[in-house]
Amino acid sequence: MTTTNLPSGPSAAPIRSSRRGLVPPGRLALRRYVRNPAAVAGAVVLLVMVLAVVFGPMLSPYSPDVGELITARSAPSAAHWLGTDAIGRDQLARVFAGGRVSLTVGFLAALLAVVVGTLVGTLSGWFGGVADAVISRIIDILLSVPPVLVIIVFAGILGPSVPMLIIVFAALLWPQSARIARGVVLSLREQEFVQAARVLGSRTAYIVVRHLIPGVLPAVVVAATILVADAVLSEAAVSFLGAGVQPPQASWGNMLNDSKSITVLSSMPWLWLPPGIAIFATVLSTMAIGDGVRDAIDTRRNA
Amino acid sequence: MFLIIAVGLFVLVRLAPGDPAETLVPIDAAPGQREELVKAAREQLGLDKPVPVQFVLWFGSLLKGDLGYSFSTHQAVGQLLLDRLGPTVLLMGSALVLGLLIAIPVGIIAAVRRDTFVDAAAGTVSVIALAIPSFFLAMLGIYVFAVKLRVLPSAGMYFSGESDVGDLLYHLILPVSVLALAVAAAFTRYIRSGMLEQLGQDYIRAIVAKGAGPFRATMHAFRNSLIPLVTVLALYIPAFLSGAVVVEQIFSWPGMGQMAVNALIVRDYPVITGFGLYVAVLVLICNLLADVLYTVVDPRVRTAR
Amino acid sequence: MSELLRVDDLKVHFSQRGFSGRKRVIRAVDGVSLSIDTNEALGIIGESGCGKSTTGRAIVHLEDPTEGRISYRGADVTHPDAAARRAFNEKVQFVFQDPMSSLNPRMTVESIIAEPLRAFGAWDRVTGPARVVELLERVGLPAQFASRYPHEFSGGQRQRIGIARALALDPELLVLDEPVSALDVSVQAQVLNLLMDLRRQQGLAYIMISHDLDVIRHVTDRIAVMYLGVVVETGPADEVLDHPLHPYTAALVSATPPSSPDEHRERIRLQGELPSASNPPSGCRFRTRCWRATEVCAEVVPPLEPVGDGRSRACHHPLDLGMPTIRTESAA
Amino acid sequence: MTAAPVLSLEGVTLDLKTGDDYVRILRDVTFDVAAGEIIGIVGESGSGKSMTALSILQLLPPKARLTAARIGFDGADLAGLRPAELRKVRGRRIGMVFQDPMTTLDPVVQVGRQIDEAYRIHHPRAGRAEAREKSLAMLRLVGVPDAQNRAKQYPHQWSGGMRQRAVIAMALVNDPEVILADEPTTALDATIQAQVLDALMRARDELGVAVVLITHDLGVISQVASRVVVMYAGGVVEIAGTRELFADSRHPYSAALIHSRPGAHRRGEPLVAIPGRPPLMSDLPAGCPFAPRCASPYKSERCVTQRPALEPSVDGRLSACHYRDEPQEVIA
Repeated sequence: MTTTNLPSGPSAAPIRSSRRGLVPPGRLALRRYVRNPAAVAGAVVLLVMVLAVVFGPMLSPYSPDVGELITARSAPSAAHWLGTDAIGRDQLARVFAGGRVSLTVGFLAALLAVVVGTLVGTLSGWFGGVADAVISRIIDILLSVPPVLVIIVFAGILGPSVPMLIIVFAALLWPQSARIARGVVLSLREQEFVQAARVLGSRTAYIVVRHLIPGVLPAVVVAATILVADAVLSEAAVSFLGAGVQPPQASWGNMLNDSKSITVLSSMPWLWLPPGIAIFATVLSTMAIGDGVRDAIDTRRNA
Repeated sequence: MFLIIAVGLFVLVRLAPGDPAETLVPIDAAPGQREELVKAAREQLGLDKPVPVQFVLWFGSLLKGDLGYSFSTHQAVGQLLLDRLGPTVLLMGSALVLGLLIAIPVGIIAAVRRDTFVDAAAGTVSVIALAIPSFFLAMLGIYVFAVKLRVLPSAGMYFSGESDVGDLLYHLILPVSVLALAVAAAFTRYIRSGMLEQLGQDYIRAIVAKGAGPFRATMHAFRNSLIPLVTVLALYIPAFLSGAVVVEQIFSWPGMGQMAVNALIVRDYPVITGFGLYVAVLVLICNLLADVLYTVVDPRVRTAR
Repeated sequence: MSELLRVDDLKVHFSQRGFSGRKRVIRAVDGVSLSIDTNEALGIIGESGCGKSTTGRAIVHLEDPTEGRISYRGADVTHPDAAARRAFNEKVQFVFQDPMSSLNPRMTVESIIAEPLRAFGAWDRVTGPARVVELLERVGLPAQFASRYPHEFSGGQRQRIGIARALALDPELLVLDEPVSALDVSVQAQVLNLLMDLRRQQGLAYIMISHDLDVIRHVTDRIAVMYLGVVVETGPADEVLDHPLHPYTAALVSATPPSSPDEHRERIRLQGELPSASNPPSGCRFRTRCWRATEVCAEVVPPLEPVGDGRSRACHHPLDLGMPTIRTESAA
Repeated sequence: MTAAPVLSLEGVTLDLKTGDDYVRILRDVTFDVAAGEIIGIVGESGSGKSMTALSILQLLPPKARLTAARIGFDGADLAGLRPAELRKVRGRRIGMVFQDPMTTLDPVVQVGRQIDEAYRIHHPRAGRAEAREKSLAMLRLVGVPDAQNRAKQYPHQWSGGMRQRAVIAMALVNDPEVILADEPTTALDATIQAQVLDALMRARDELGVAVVLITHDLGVISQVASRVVVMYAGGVVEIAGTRELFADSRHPYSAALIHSRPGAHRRGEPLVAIPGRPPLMSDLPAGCPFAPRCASPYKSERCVTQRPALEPSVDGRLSACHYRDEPQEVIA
């Protein structure tokens, strides 16, 4: 055994200090998260985004779908903070409305994927055997299937629709969370405290509630943030390609699609910069939250 | 596996709304003739036969490389795919190579100089690059370099119809840069974390204890970190294709992505189906490739008793 | 003393897929018979891969026996249903090797020690905490530790928490899997003293699994020496270690460093390595490394035969009883 | 010591950054290594014994601050060397053997090549054949059978004991003056440990290399080392000949350590347990670091207030105890 600060062996107790005396691990993790500026900024930005798309349309005097041709293509002004588009719709109202769709698709797809993935991954890891081998193989293959291309094929044949987006994203994203959950369960299953629980006479339900879920949850939260980022980006991409949310309904992706002509691109940046920045900010802040959570629950770090 | 995908695609096409025979016949055909024409088209497409027979016919021709004809351009789909493959491979290949050429040294340096300014900068840039949608980045690129600075073309492969290599390279710069940035961002992170894991291993300390310099130790770590990397790389290719599709669309690059999106807009089923098959085959090949590469690169697997 | 637990011809085989994807059967335990009486301390000793831990884990049903029979106070408990298993665990508890991994880092010491009480409905808000404190004190830890988390303790303290947890249900038998091998020498002594006290004071029986001859000899009465999934020799601890009958036991004793520079051990150096448990040698499993092996060793499996004085050995060519392995010289 | 020291540490002090603060991990570590001797460094986890070895070759974590007075080697001070000069000592004149043979070899490079590499780093003009010849010679010296063919295998095809021999061969291939062996047998079974210790002793006998053997196992020390450095809480508490140390140690910690081993007692006797646990390096007591756990009858106020230095006793033995001249009795 050495005196390194590395986790060198089972008997090497982590550094303790009186400050950390009786703090439960959960609160320690929260403390570490709050001390991470990028993660806090991410949480704030995402919160602002969500509040904006939820309440923004209520506060905005304009309809996102109806425009006045007289004011079409006007630059940002006091009346229209982000200007108007080719048929005179208020761009700010459209950014809010588009955000509702984009975030709904992103969060719903990610939620569905996390729930399914965690369940499948946990069961697969816990029970093992042939089913686990088959599921792992399916996970491996699905992980390399690009959602955007599948949507193009589906939309090309069946026609684009929002529910289809959510279902296809969820169907292709769940393996990510399944793989993570499975990995955690596999390592937990080897942990002696889970084995000990069985010898101590604990029933399976108790083991799952007390040992398994608290162990899997943090990793799943991290996985969920990655999935949200993935789903938001994918939705934007397919809507941009015209295979996702269809006009006149706004989404950040199809708003960019409307603006890819060289005239709009060169002379009306207010039409494409805001939705682009909105996607970017959402994804970046989600990733920052994920990184923050991951670092906060990483018990190997002493901070 | 391939059969399952083929069946799935076939079912999907059958589920599609609308009758392909109807769409084949011009709407403005005379009312009396129209039914005749639709019937003829249906026979021609084999749609009057029972569904299983249709599948067998379809699958048979599929195996012969016959994917049917495009509704809109009436070209053979197989030929169309082949024609479009070249530009896409060129775009993806150059971006992949360029991206890795950036990612490998940057990832290694970030790992070796952990927690320094270089590491932090590389990390920040790659997170930003991962969070920014490629089409938005492409639009920014066009806005800055084509519209404002007027130094790069905004679309296409050539100015004229001529195949001039210099001109081609000139047109490649923007789309390849956009794609390569995404590759570089993703792989810088992979390489950095792989290198960090290896650099923390005992054998690295042992190599330093032998008297090796930092370069030699780094090379040992890099060789070991390559093992998971090759499989990740193989599995990354399909995902990368979707990035290419988006970029092709915005730069009017005459590749498969542009073809697929155009087909999507006009509901050109045979082309979409052909594209779907192509994607499925790509996914399968890449998975197989990942397995094979893994056994080739890792002596622990290669020499297993 | 009466017989508490009995293991007859226990086999635990695992199937494992190698790198090449081919399936192999690992015969981790391949025909082990043991018995332990009330208040007895039995040691199982052997090197890694000999199946000693798997034997202990199979006894508490952490592994599923492939063949054989385990009986507790005469009743068959080889393949218990859930209820029978819980009833068995109430009487037979297990202590793990790694005191870090065997305690859930997210639980307080109180909830860790309370887990078996909760499992058996013996927990209530009033008497529960008092019981936890009593258990902590029994293993020599102060009461205020109850509200803390495992990461705040040293290895030895954690191992004592693990023992307190195992004692919560007042078991009759403890199976201890390398309970001190992760601990420093000075701390190891604390835990070993505790185990000896518990046995004296509470009439506990235990099976101690260890690779450390000195530890086993110190705290157990009787030992079983295992090699490659089988027991090669059993008998009273001192006798077996001072006068081994099986060549493997002798080699093991010889390879163990002496406790002082004045002690010299018979120099027996085994050649080669432990054969694979998926493809053990025919006949006697030790023959490939044994200097006394002859043809018969390759052909006939030597049975574990009693030879009097409570000793048994499984060898065609046992060593003489009179052969000491350790002699002490006075400092020159 | 009659022979001149090949390596001498004088006041080696090491600070490691943990979190925001530097913590002193080694305090004034001082000892000599004589040519061709096997010297043991013994201590529990956290005592600083491994860090001492790593300090000699400066294989330290990135945020370590070495403030050594001097690490004397062949007229030079290793602590003051530039990296390029240090590399000429590492592996060439001072070899290193690590604890875990399963992880110290590069898994994707053939074993033989890794030993060749060690040679070729320091002999850039040597051809492949010459390097391989040296490697094979060393592999044979440490007792690897069929070295020629086995050198072409990858580490995963070698067992733990064999790998450790390969690591030793790698440390020996440049004919160094000193080998630092950091717990070289801790990860190995007893019978394999004996083989590896034999290999180290053969290297000493045939090549005349001095071995610094770091271990927590007093048994190993008593078997192979001629002198022992006892470490506690980052400092040296006693340096003595092995026999003297075991027979009559001059520091209560060494005495307690020796007597806490089960092998030093009769079966079933209570062992000498050192109460409590080693202090945190970030929070060392002001006086003797061992004072809070010390059971010596001589312990006094002075032990709590004043830190004893490593000084000779009346009979010339080095001990860091205020009462080094009193007989050390061990109280159970």
